[in-house]
Amino acid sequence: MINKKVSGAEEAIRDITDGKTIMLGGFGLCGIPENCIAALVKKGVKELTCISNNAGVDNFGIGLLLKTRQVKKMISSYVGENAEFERQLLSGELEVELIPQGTLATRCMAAGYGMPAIFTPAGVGTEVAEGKEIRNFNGKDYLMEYAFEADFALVKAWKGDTAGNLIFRSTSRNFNPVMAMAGKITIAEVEELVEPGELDPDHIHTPGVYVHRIFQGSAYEKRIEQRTVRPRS
Amino acid sequence: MINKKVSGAEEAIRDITDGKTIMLGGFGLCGIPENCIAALVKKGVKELTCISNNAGVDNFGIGLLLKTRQVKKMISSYVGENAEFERQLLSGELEVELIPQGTLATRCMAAGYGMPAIFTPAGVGTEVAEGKEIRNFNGKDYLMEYAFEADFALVKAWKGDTAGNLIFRSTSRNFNPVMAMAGKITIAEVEELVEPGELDPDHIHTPGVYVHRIFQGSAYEKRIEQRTVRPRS
Amino acid sequence: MLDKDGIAKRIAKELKDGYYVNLGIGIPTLVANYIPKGINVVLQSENGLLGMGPFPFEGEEDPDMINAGKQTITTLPGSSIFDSAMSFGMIRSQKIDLTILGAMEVSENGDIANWKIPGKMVKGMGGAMDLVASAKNIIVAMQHINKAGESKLLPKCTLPLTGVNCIRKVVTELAVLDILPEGGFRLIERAPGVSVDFIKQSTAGKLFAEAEVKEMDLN
Amino acid sequence: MLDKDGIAKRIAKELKDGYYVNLGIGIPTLVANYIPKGINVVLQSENGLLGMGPFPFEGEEDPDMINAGKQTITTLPGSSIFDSAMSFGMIRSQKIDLTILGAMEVSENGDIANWKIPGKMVKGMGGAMDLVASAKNIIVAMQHINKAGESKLLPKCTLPLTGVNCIRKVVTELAVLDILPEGGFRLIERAPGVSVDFIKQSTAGKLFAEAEVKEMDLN
Repeated sequence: MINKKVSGAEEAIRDITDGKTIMLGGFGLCGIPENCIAALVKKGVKELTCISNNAGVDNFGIGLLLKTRQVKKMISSYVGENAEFERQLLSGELEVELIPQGTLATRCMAAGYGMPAIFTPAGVGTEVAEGKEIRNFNGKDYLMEYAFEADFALVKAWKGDTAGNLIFRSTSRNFNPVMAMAGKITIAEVEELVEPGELDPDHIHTPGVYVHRIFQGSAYEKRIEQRTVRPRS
Repeated sequence: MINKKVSGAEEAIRDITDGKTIMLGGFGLCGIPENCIAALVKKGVKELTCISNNAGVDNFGIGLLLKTRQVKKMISSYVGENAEFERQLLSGELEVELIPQGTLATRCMAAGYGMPAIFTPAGVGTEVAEGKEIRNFNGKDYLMEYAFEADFALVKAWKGDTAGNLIFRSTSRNFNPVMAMAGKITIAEVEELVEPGELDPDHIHTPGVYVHRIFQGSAYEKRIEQRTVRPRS
Repeated sequence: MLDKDGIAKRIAKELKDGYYVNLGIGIPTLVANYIPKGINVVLQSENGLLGMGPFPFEGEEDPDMINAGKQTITTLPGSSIFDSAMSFGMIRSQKIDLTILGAMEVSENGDIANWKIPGKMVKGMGGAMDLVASAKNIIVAMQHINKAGESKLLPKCTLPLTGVNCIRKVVTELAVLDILPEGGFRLIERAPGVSVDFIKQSTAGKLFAEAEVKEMDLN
Repeated sequence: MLDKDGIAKRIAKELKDGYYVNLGIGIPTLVANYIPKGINVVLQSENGLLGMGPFPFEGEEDPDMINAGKQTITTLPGSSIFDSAMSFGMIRSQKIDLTILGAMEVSENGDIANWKIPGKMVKGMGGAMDLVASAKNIIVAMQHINKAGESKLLPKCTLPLTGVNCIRKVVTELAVLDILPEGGFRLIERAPGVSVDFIKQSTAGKLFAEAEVKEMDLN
């Protein structure tokens, strides 16, 4: 196997420089690459284009990069949880492209599957369709949307091995596998990094071929956005 | 959960009638729905269009349906292991459409993912491209290929639960998950059928929503086509 | 006039045994609390879960286990987890039988707007555009009138659209309405104590109503 | 003149550390036996396996574990299994660094034919069309001449094509040849004991050769 292990987040993001396009896995604050985000804040790299389903919250996730003004453009589907984001957006400090969530996921997958474009009905007849090719199949209109590639994809998995194989836990899987496939360079941070052979080949969600660097992250906060519980009856 | 359990192959295939289009999972003889094939032979249903990567061998797999002349048309990528098949093909008794293996897999996936068409470079400049739309993306030509649906998809999994969730074992996974997504009615036979809750949600390859009927198969032969071994040193 | 739970309760009556259902954020989420006895439905959450269970007991919240509203939830026996691409794959391929979501405006031809108020609010469409463009059966849970008493059931949406000609049924605090294929709202049921006249004057879009409209049965 | 193992051995020298490699059926499969020491490569089998290991010991064959040639094989520590769509997904997206496959004919502009002899043989293209259309680096392992002594390295293929303008390197029992971007075979190395003249007369397509062509080093 090919050893993809790096020492940590700093080494992993060493060549993420100003102006790069990066994808960040996660849904809300669930399954986000916390260690990579912290390293990007520390490094102070600027003018980033970030592709991520959400934009974090004011003080966590991608919100940390927004606060320090490191982000030039966000490409997301839902950004409703971040007041600083909304302020930068409404004031024109931040470029934002909002795209349907399924379109976002499928465009990432398309990159990993070598499909230059896909067809989706999402957004037909709305402002999302402006300037896009519409095509009718079996009586239904679809938009042609292009595959999404990024200079770097930053993903968070539960377990990984040094060959780059990844296993995700629960709904923290979300966008991580599709973004892992769409990075020209994919960096995976994992809660537990093991040797090849310790993961069951049948249980691997992302094969190592899609991952270029992997490291064991630390101090995961895993903040909860909406803590909802039920009474014990 | 919704209970998808049926008593066995006969009940599962009860409404597969003459002239239907069926997909059959498996690669070679690995991961094929042995019980469903046997039930189709027993039922004697005719004029089938079969979509399957391979056509079995003379006396096993889809070869059994070919021998009894139940197949009108085969859509496959590789049929080199079956002499009866080649005879029926060269004599014109059998219609055959050969398509690239990746195209076959991706067209099935496209159906399950609600994408009416996909683009692939496979077959550009060859007879496979005849009559198909060619489109250039980033300087490279691609064929537009349509999503593949079948009246029935017959798949074989290792474990399944009555909610229809499937887990495959080793390389017997192959086409099974993508065909499971492409059947208007998907029938899964499994080596071990368990109650909901016994399978780890993180390990499920095919979510139950794609499966309409499931039963525990029996007497799996699992024939090996090329028994290759190495000496113990 | 119904409260939010009343709307959810009425919508729950639309569930059929064996349905796979996607519930949007807000009132639709409450529908899960009123699933009729004997009706077996599986809830899909588009962040990658089929078989959404109830909220966890206090102290058992798992930050890795959330729904599309970012709420901590649980799984059920038979649940499955998948990535976002497969999740929207099953939505686009119409494996989900029913989608229930909220709206700011719905028009008489079935257009829906629920993701943006230009210059004021920009939350994004999330999965709503995919859901409304793909679902074979969509019910909207919404307020019939805003705080100023203005109708949100319009001849034409004024806000940026989420989807066109896709909504077939609307349940509000005042009424249940179908949207006719040829256009227009058809009043099916009125909320307890709400008159047909009040519904008529609260509906800016074309409204069709029989002289007698039955009251909702919420039990 | 090389035998099949010789061809495989020579091709194995093209492997670079860290490569993901897809090996076709036939001679390409033999390449796995000659991976140079210190070179770490991962073999992909397009039926859904990354990290193909050796054949099993007798008695340990697992019918669920085969390669694209339907041979019983094993996994290695770090292997992963996936479905056919993802397998060709990684092929199309060029995550595989090198593809090695057989051919019946190759033309001087890099076309390849290897799946059909009209009226005589119809095996199908399997994954070959996907592989040749997608791979960034393809080496063909083939016989230079057929049993009648006729060249299979042609100005133009006579058999139905598998892919066009995609082959960059050919290794035969006689020689290693590059295919030039502007067309034509360029003789790089000759097999031990084989003369440049014999290669010239065995190559029907345009051949470019220096006066001195070095002999292959197979060690």
